[in-house]
Amino acid sequence: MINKIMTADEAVAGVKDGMTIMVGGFLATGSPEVLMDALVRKGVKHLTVIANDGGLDAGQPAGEFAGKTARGVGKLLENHMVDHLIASHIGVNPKINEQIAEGTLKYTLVPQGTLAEKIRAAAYGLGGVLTPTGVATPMETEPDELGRTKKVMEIEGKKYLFEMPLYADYAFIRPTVADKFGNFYCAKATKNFNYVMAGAAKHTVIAPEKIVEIGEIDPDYFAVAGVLVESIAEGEKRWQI
Amino acid sequence: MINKIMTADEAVAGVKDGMTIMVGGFLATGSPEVLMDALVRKGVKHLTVIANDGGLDAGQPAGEFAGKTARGVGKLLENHMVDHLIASHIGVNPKINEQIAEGTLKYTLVPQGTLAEKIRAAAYGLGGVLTPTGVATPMETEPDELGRTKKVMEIEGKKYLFEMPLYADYAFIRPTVADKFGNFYCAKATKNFNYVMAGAAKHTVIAPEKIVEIGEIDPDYFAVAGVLVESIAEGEKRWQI
Amino acid sequence: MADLKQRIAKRCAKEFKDGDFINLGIGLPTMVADYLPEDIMVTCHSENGFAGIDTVADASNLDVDIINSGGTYVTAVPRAKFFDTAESFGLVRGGHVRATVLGAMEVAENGDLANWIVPGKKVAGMGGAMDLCAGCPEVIIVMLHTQKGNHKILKKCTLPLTAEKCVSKIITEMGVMEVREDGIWVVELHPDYTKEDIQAATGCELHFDPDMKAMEEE
Amino acid sequence: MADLKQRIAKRCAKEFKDGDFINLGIGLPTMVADYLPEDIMVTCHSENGFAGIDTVADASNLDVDIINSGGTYVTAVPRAKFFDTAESFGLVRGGHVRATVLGAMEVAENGDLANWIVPGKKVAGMGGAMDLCAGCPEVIIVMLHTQKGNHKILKKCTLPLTAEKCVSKIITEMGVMEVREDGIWVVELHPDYTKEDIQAATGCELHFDPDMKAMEEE
Repeated sequence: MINKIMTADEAVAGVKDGMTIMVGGFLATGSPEVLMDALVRKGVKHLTVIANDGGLDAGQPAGEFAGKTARGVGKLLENHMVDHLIASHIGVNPKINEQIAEGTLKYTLVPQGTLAEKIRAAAYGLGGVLTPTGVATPMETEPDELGRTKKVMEIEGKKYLFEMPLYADYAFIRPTVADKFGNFYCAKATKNFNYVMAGAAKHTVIAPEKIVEIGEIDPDYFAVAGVLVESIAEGEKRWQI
Repeated sequence: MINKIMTADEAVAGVKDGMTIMVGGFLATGSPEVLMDALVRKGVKHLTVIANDGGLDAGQPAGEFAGKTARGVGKLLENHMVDHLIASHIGVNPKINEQIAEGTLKYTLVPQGTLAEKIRAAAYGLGGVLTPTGVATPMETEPDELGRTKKVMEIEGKKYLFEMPLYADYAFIRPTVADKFGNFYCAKATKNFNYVMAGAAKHTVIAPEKIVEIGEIDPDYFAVAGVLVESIAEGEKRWQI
Repeated sequence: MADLKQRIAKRCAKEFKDGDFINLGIGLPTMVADYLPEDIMVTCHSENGFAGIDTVADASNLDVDIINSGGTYVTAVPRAKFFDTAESFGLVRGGHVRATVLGAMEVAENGDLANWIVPGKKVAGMGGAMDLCAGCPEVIIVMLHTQKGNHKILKKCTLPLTAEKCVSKIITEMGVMEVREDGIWVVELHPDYTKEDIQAATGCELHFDPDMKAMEEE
Repeated sequence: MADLKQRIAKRCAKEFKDGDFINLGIGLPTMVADYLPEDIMVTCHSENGFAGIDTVADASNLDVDIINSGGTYVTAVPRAKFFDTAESFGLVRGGHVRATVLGAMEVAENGDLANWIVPGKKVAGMGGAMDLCAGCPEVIIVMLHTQKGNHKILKKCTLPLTAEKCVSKIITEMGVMEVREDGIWVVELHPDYTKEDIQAATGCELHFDPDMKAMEEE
């Protein structure tokens, strides 16, 4: 039988320069830190990163509670591994605007709800998303993450933006609990992008805080099906403040 | 503070002749029986029903296990309360083809996955669904549930059917467990259409098998937010075979 | 200034009724929560992941799995429902979050709103603001009436929009205004100001409702 | 006939590998589960609500909350994940269910499939069949090669389609056929039949793969 459990380094071994990766988390809450650390050790470059935001920079507070190191996508930015960031918010981590100013980082902004639906459309085989969000704003007139012009469709008298699905090579996800088959859930407000990203990438890698035996917990806890999960990385810890 | 808990009769009091209702369940597994019974008592007519199927007829087996009475939507069909059934499967309950032959029932078939997405689009404010399902089949050429012609869109070289959102006046849903605020989940294979229908109708009514106090169970069990739920009907029982 | 902001937050809190599900933006909108009547139950949406924000966490109740959309550790009410981003904004887009309370850089007389970007300045991103403005049935703007003497309520927005024709109500220290088909109507005027004062502080023509009341502090 | 169906089911079971996630239709496709090798782990999708069907339930293990898509009470494997219809068919449409095994009324040489309706007869509905055929990377048809002597593998379908160009493989009692760009290729022929037999039983021109093997029973 297939064994999905491995080290974080093994789980990111297939990531290559120039790939597109998705990373779960919201201002790093719910981000898979052991996988970010493993990517830094591997030293891949020129990544396109799809995430809600750029995580946190070293010493930067999440609210009032300071972190000593960069967190989440912030680790990749700190190490200049990202060429293009596709996100809904880029104002918190100062590395982002620094690297934009230096000309080393390109960004594409996508409204948060639209970002989630574009990723879901990729995971679930839909041809795109029709959303009222962004109509009559720069979202309508600016090209999308691949430089494509957007269409506006009028449906029963209301305008909708037509947004394309968003795919990736890898999705890096942080469950709170997963079983050894890969069924998982994320506790409380750590769900954010961790659910829709599973299945939107060619390879789905999870780094659970806790790994349980199959059948150990009530299956109705699980939010995402283990059939979508290719690798389960060990070593993720509960965040310490 | 608002009290959402009431009898099934109170919960369906607002349903009027000619309304469109959604009913959760798959061959009646996961259907809210107390709400169907209350609708029968109320005797509303000319309903449009959106459901996976027509439930079960009296004496008809669900698999090998016979039921003595009609179940789920089957109760409404048995009492000739339905004018139009929008469903993915109409072959199990014999009342459907009988009433079609008599000319008293109209039907619209929608592929199961498309039906779920059309309902979700209504609940989540999307302008429609772009699905590869049904391309080059009668789904492409036949009008939709409101008689509208369907469009085919070619996106990056692949064809998709454009399907419209599906709204209702009432959604009748059967959770396994709900708290008194209306947060709920459906155990195991009773989820089916019970999750997407919440929020797709003007009024969402649930009939939980078990009602617990707020805070009594781990919130990560809940799949649907109580903010979507208007009424909680008492009296639903675990199905007895 | 703090007093004026409190005045605005207090008045805004009166907009809500028992059972409401609302979203409060960062800053002045967050202050509204402190003034919600205790005899009604209002559920506040935290777009990053749950319905039912309670208050800022302290050492005694901090859970590292619960932040708000500003990244602050917060607590959740017992009836809280946690969700992922797709569900969170599904609730928003579907119109289930009845109202969002936000600040603004500019509001136009037709309800257009600009509150997310100033061209040439550092880019922060819209986060969930565009979804909230496009999706919520009511968009309530709470802000000081002017910015360093400059008009913020205008005939037309000069900044890129967050959403078009979305604002339903504007609450400032000077009064309460409704955005209607034919323009902005003052429905409450604070006793400290005259009609002429509020018109002078506004960049488009104001209409005064025949039933205009005094904006009360308590 | 039962023997022929078992032959087909047994051969089909060899199509799957460790870790596969597949969907088995009602009838002959369901029989495939009985022949899956025990040393590999294949997860079977029940489109009504879970990944991980085990077997038909009996009085000792029956749970009224677990049916399959035919309405039969079944059991679930310990690694089962239960889901709603949106998630179930999201997995299907997204190509995550690697293969679906279905019966057919008609298959065309370009892979078109008709298996859901016969005009003029009672309507049952497509249920999840159209989604499965449009979404799964592999659609494997298992069926008796002909229906009362009539061809089922045709140049063009005469019945309304379930999906176009979706069938990748056809397994019958006579052999195993792959649907390729240029038509249908026989890759295995059962020893009971000759090339002429299988061609005569088929309504379109068959191609015989140079590496064609004997269809083995075990």
